[in-house]
Amino acid sequence: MATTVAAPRAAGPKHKYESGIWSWLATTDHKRIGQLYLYTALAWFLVGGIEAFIIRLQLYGPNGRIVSAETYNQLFTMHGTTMIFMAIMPLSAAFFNFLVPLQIGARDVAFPRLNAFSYWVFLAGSIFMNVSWLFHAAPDGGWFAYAPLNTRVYSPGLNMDFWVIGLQILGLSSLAAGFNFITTIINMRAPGMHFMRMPVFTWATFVTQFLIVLSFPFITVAVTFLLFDRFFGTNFYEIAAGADPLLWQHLFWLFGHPEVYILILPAFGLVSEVLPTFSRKPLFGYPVMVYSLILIAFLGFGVWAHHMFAVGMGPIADSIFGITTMLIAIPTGVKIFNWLGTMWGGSLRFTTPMLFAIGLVSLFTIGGISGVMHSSPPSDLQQTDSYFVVAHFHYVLFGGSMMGLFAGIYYYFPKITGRLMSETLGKWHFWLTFIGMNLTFFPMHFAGLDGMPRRIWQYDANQGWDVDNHISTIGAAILVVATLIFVINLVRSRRSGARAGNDPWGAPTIEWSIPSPPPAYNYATIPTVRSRYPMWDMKAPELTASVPHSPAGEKEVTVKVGGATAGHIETPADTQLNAENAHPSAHELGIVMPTPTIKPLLATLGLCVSFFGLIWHRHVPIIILGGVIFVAALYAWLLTPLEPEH
Amino acid sequence: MTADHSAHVTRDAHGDAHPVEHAHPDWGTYKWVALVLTIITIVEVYVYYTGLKDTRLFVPILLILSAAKFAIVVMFYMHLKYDAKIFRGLFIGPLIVAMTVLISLLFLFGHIAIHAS
Amino acid sequence: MTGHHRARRLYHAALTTVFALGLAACSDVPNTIFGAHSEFGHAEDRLTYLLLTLGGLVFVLVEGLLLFVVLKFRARPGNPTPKQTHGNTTLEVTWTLIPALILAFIAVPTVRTIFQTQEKAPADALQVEVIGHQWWWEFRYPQYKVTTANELYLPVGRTVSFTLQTNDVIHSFWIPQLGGKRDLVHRNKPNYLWFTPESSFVWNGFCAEYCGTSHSNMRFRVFTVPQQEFEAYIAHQQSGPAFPVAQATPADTAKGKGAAPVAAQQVAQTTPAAPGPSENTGTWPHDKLPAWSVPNTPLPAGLTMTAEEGDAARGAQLFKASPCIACHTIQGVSPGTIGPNLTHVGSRTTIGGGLYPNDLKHLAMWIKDAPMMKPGVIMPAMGKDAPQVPGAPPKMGQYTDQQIADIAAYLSSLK
Amino acid sequence: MATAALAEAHDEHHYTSTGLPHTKIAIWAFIGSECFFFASLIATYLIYKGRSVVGPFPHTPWVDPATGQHFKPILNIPVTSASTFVLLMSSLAMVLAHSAVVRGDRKWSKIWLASTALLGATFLGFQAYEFTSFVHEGLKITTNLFGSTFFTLTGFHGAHVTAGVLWLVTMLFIDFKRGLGPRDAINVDVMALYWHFVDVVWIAIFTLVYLIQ
Ligand code: HEA
Ligand code: HEA
Ligand code: HEC
Ligand code: CUA
Ligand SMILES: [Cu+2]
Repeated sequence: MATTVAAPRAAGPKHKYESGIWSWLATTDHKRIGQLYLYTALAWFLVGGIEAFIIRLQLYGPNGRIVSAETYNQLFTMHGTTMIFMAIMPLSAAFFNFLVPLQIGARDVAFPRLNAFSYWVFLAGSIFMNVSWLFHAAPDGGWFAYAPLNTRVYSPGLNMDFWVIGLQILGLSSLAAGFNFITTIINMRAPGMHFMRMPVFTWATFVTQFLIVLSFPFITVAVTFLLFDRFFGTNFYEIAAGADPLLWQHLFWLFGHPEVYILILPAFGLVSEVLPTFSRKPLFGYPVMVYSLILIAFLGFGVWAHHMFAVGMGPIADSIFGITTMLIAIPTGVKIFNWLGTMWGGSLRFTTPMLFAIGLVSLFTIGGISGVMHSSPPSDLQQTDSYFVVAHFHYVLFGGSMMGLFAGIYYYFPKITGRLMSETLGKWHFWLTFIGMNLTFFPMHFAGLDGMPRRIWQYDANQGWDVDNHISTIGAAILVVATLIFVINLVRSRRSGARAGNDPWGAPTIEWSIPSPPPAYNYATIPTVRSRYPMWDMKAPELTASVPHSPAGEKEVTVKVGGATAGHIETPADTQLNAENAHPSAHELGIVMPTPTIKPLLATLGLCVSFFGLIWHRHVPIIILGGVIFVAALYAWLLTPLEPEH
Repeated sequence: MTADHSAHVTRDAHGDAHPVEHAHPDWGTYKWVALVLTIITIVEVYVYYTGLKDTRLFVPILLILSAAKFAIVVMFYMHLKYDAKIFRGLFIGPLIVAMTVLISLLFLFGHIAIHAS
Repeated sequence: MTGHHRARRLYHAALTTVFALGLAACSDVPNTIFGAHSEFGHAEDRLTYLLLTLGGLVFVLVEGLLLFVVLKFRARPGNPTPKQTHGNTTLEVTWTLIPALILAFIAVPTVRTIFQTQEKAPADALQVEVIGHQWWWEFRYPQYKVTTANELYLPVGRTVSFTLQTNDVIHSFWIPQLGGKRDLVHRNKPNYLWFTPESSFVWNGFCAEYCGTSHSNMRFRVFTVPQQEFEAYIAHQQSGPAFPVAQATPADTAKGKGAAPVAAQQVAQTTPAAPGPSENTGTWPHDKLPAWSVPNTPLPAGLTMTAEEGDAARGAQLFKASPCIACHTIQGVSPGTIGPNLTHVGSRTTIGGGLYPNDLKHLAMWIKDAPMMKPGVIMPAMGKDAPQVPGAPPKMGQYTDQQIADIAAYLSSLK
Repeated sequence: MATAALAEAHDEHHYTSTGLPHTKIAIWAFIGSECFFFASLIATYLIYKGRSVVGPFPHTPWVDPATGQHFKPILNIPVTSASTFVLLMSSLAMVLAHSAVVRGDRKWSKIWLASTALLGATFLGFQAYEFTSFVHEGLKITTNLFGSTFFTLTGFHGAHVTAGVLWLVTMLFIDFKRGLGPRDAINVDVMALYWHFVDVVWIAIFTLVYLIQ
């Protein structure tokens, strides 16, 4: 009800960090950083998608001639790297940033400036890696860049230099964000928000951050070795010096497998928010959903070598890794069935986010099943490095992660911008994506089982792969159209979508209790949470009475919201206001918010200078200059208090 | 409402960790800890220079001694023994996974070989 | 044989038929992993069928349920708020246990198959050393002291035991119709793989691990032949190079040039065989190759060959003094080992890692400009129209089209 | 409600759900992550142990077949034992510094912070000596697998110590400038946790790299 107080706007000159471009460059507001992540990541998704589409055009028929072999190799390497590190991970990060503080009832993350730093470093790393295109030297070692192909001897060009350094930078971003969110979630939950009352998306974030901070060290080390080998002549992957090429593979997949759960768990979290809302039922088996997240993450550290069944590890290791891999199907299956349980008996509203969420449930299952097929080593010997694997991981990545993230975008767009996305365009987007995605990736199962290796630039005629590839390419064309519709929808709705109000969907969690978009301080009063579904408790306490952690009858959230009954949304008049001027400022409320600052950006620039020095003829003075800028910015940042003195 | 609210805060303090000042050890403890650490280090080096070096006990002895040192520093100097439970989780969980991975890697590269057939 | 076993076999046979037919129905699938032609392939197939069956079951169950839920529980105007169930322990335990059970059904045969297929190969197996190169395959038969490239002959019914090593980066050895792949990881610590081919035919093989620029063009052919054919093949490969041949007549080579690949091969076939080596080369009849094993790679645009015909004898002279000898072995002629052994290159059906048919035209084009023919190869272009120094033997890039045609004719005659 | 919020907003601002400071949670999470970092480095060292094609080697002498040159076993246990002891003592100084800051004892906080930094710097001095003498004896980071893994592992540890010394010096500087009191205890505590962890890593390295052959 904060908005009913039509307090006069505090007059006076605005600080330069409070408006225009500076307000973005110097922001420490998790919501703005979340949006920066969102739009940057979507842009990279388009880039990765264009790369994919060129790949598909090249593979349309036998002996395609659209691109050269060298370019093709760069395309799939950059497609994989872009989609994983610059599209899906940061898209998830967009939600971590935007949503987690809102969901736990906090005003910001634990370390707002570090948060800004994470974003800038991500931006720098992703630009750095793509700059390579301008030098005709995009990375070309495949997204897991096996040794010794990645070493100077076999990849003498700049290509892999860009990859090595770019990946190092991106890793830094994720690690910094990881510590930040772990701290935020442990320490900034609103009063009453026990761990077992946290929204499932926050749980997914929490678990994902552990996966990040515990698995990124592996790739950091693997890539550091490679960097030393390439730049300083060490011997880590130098076969002649006695090195073992499998070292890279083990270190990479020790990271790589947890990474795939880093890519999927946030999507699982989003879907776990969307399904209950549009089923008008609590999530089925909340505790088990939480435990299964933890179990998946934990088991995820014990299966890495299932990517290496063909390298000759011996029967004992093959058996162990085969079985641990299969085990992961159990907690994941529980999630699928509990989602079905959530929908069972519900009152399902097929809004666009709901459609995408259901899309995840159906498509991820297909990818999961082919994953289990991989987990049987003798069978996998026929599948590995064939298009069957390509089919598997696009079903889990596109059918899982992307579907979940799309669901999240449609669901939270109103909270982010205050406006709803168009349902008509949204449904077009969904159905074209659903059809296009199956047309693109389902035939890849057949191509793979029919012997088509992956990462091939051309294939010969008469191999029995033509039809599969025709269909795949046509499917990809449909995906291009679908994605364009999405982009149009996004742009148009941002400008002129219908006003959303606080709670357009009748959702159960507290982020829907505040205006859309939320004021800088999120909650005028930090809410006190007494259940998993505070919003529903408030509106219909008798319904959730049986849900654990929901003592009936209490007013759970101290901010008033519009009521909503199943299938019918009433948007309260008091939130029908443009956010920019609707709420009293933090200052008026006496809320102390972090001061905007440009220092995290400066620190990032220092890092960039250093890395450019390294790649540019190993220019020592430039490397040192960058280091000095970085340290100076860091000191300046750490020695100024986060907030204005009060 | 305000009163109501603040009442929640106290009543609702989380079970997993209380905002409590933890009793930290002091000089009395620290000096003993330092002494023990020094002695262990001396023993380690001593073991290295004796005939034990060529026996099968050498490696296990060293591993145990350094594990003891490790544990002592973590428990007392890093006061994990006295501190909130959550820190124990944040440290020991990852430590165990990391050690397991380290050991499995040594297996996989045949350093602690178990040979099939 | 117990009824139980028979039932299982019937079941597997039925599955094989279903999957093989199902996949083969729409098009010809020469490289399918189904209906494999070795015991290794069968073992893997059995697991794959099991996985497909159980996976299919899960698929039908989950998607069926989902469809049902979506159709049954859609919100309709006036729906009351649904009952707020929040969990059900019995149900949740059930759908934890059922997948666990299914997985147990997968895990047991999986482990059994792992140990079965990774046993030591029988001692009397045919030994084949596979050495991966960027981007071609070297095959050696240490028991017979034979070295060849990109084409592999195996006797039907005899177990073949592969020793897999790489010369540079990691490659992966895969013949889908004969069984799963193994990576070539190390220089001196080989990987192993063995199986017994069951029928006589031509199979395609691929490099399945991304290994750099021309990874796509690192293919090979496998010919499984009856034992006596294999012996003839080995005997022939053991003999020295087939040259000097009765002079390749201009007419022969002229016909070869520009003609369809298979026709060219026929021409080459009719060239009188060399004295010395056995009449029967043991090689697969070049006119009986199935369509999928004859490459269709188009020639690179802009690469032309003006010489009409080549003379093998002149080619032989040229070759001896050419830079080729630094990289290629021709028994008794040249010692190089960087590129494929060319002693019997004429007996092969393809060149360049299975990329082009082995006819005079492609051979000449290859020699003229290998890097254009196959991206990334280290073999330098021989005919870049660089001026020759009179008197001295031509260097790389200096060969005229005529000289190249001569060398091609020579190589082609090395049956 | 907004007006009602005015009063209490300020108090809530510093509310944390566990009652623990953010930085301390973050540093423990960081330490957990560092376990993986050093585990990978140590694992690599152990995996490559004994695989170097050429010497010098850590524990055994080596004669270069090409030149006939003799190389001693490269590791110097007495020197490293001394530096290990120094690092252990720095941890003691660190806990004492922390407890002085908690007490608000400005004299001893300075003394112990300075001692910790000094001991850390001494350790780095030992390491610098060790590295240069290895290079003189013919072991560079590019020489063999042992050189690559050894210098990388101990080098990264050294970099951590360096960062720690910088941190200590900064704290000392603040102490001189405005004095560290009980309200800074948390910052010193966090620094101390980092410092001890670096010490603990060295305990593992000392045994696994130097003592065990
Ligand atoms: C979002 C990312 C993601 C996710 C979630 C997964 C999930 C799984 N993956 Fe996948 N995987 C990738 C991304 C992902 N993967 C990528 C990118 C690669 C390729 C990397 C590269 O080479 O480039 C890969 C490769 C890959 C391989 C290596 C293949 C090879 O190269 O040879 C294997 C092998 O075991 C595997 C297995 C699995 C398994 C068992 C799961 C399980 O977690 C799936 C569990 C889910 C289900 C099983 C469905 C739901 C369950 C039920 C309905 C219960 C009942 C089911 C049964 C009893 C079967 N994956
Ligand atoms: C999250 C990850 C993700 C996603 C979403 C995708 C999405 C897609 N992928 Fe990709 N893929 C990978 C991860 C992903 N992929 C990985 C990890 C690899 C392995 C790489 C390796 O081997 O190293 C891979 C490999 C890979 C291959 C195998 C290449 C090979 O082995 O040779 C293929 C082939 O078809 C492919 C296709 C596609 C297609 C058609 C899409 C489509 O779904 C894309 C859909 C998106 C679009 C079509 C975007 C549309 C763009 C516009 C609308 C532009 C509008 C323009 C402006 C506004 C200017 N991918
Ligand atoms: C620098 C080394 C080098 C030189 C010099 C060289 N080659 Fe090659 N050659 C190769 C390599 C490597 C390949 C394999 C390329 C591939 O398939 O990827 C090859 C392949 C071939 C093949 C195809 C063989 C097959 O079975 O696929 C022929 C024929 C051939 N070379 C002929 C010649 C002739 C003739 C010359 C000299 C005029 C020559 N080469 C000079 C390295 C060389
Ligand atoms: Cu060799 Cu791919
Ligand atoms: Cu995996």
